[in-house]
Amino acid sequence: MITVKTFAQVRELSGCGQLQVPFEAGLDVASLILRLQQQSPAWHDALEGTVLCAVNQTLCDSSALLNENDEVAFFPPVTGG
Amino acid sequence: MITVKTFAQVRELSGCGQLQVPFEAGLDVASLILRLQQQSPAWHDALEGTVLCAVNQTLCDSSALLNENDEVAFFPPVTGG
Amino acid sequence: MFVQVSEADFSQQTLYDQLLAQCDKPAGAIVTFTGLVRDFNAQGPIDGLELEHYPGMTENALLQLVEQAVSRFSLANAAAVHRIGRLANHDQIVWVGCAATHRHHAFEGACFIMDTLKQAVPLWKKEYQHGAAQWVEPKASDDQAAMAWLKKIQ
Amino acid sequence: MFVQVSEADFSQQTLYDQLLAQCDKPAGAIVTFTGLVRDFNAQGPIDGLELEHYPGMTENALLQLVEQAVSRFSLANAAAVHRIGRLANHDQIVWVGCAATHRHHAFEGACFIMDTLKQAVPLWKKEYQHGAAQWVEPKASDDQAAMAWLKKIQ
Repeated sequence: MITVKTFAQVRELSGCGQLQVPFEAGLDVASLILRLQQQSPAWHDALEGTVLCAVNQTLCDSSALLNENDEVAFFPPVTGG
Repeated sequence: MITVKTFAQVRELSGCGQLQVPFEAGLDVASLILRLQQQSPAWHDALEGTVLCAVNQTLCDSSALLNENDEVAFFPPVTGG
Repeated sequence: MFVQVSEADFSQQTLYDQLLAQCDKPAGAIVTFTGLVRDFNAQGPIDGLELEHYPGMTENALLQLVEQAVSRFSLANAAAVHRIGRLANHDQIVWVGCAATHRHHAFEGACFIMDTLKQAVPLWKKEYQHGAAQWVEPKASDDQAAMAWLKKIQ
Repeated sequence: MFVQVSEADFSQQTLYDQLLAQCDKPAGAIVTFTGLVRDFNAQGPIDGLELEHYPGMTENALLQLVEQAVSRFSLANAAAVHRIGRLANHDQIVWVGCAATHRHHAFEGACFIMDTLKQAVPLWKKEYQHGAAQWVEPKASDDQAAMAWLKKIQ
């Protein structure tokens, strides 16, 4: 399984802070996004526009390949400091 | 009278931290230095090389004209901080 | 090196002392940066903010920046502290400290950590205004400041 | 704005609090610089130092730099503290604090005060080494850092 986490606007728009999705060989970030966006209009909107992605807590781009048990997080550009 | 003050190496070399010299019309920093240097070998050495000058606590160059009751200070480049 | 991510407030003196006590070589120069919650935004006065973060990644990302600063600017030590949760106007929100042999390295280290923190650490601000809360938009000037460090020759 | 020239040690927390309390507009960013007595020079280990100054002019020169920093970088407040007399290795020797709306202004203000202090404030260090004391020579890098601020377009 892949653990998906969301934060800030992405969490609010999707209505879901954390979920599990089944892993399949060859899955990359781009296809995970596509799969989530097909799930509901809420997820579609949540992952539109500028959304950053971290795999196992490291920033990645959408071509990153995933492995079983990975933690994938989606969130907007950060505004700390 | 003009009050002359010295600090750090200039004070040590001249052997004198403060003295009064008579004011005369037209006196500038350069001629004050000359007058002090003629006073003794110690003063000569003290005012050789890179020596900064402040008139009434403001940094000046040697062309600065002096007035009665001015305070003139001679010291080496500063090393605080 | 140390990082803290916590709801609790922090003490200037305690953090300064901790930074200095853990230096791995003699430090002659210490620079600290402290950020406070502003009481206004472009739309007018605000009433504090709420900080969301990504537990675990926030600490790791801060530690990475601190380690990068130490190695890039030959620091004797560096640290970063960030608060999360509900904060009132003027509350302390972030603290960065850098200790070095040379003062310009300490200045550059602290500036580097702050500039890159604003782009690489998963923290999000929501400002309270007129009873509602609104997510803060990233500033283009912050992006540019972070990018500038990438361009500088190391 | 405040300056202090004193033999007494100073407290980070007290100076920070004083800087912040006297801001004339809301400050979101505070940068502090602290200098400590080094325990070595080019000839080897030293045993503390003695600081001579020009009473009156030291305070005036510090205040001028602080005022220049506030006006040049639009600071909410700035302050500078310098110790004089006999200091031991690792003692605190100088503290500069700048508060601003924008963080880069606070960084620049503190860096400006330190760079120019090393050229324009009448303080002289004498280092103790092997039982003897020797006047410290100004560093060319300090001159260049101070000159750089003169060249920058205001």
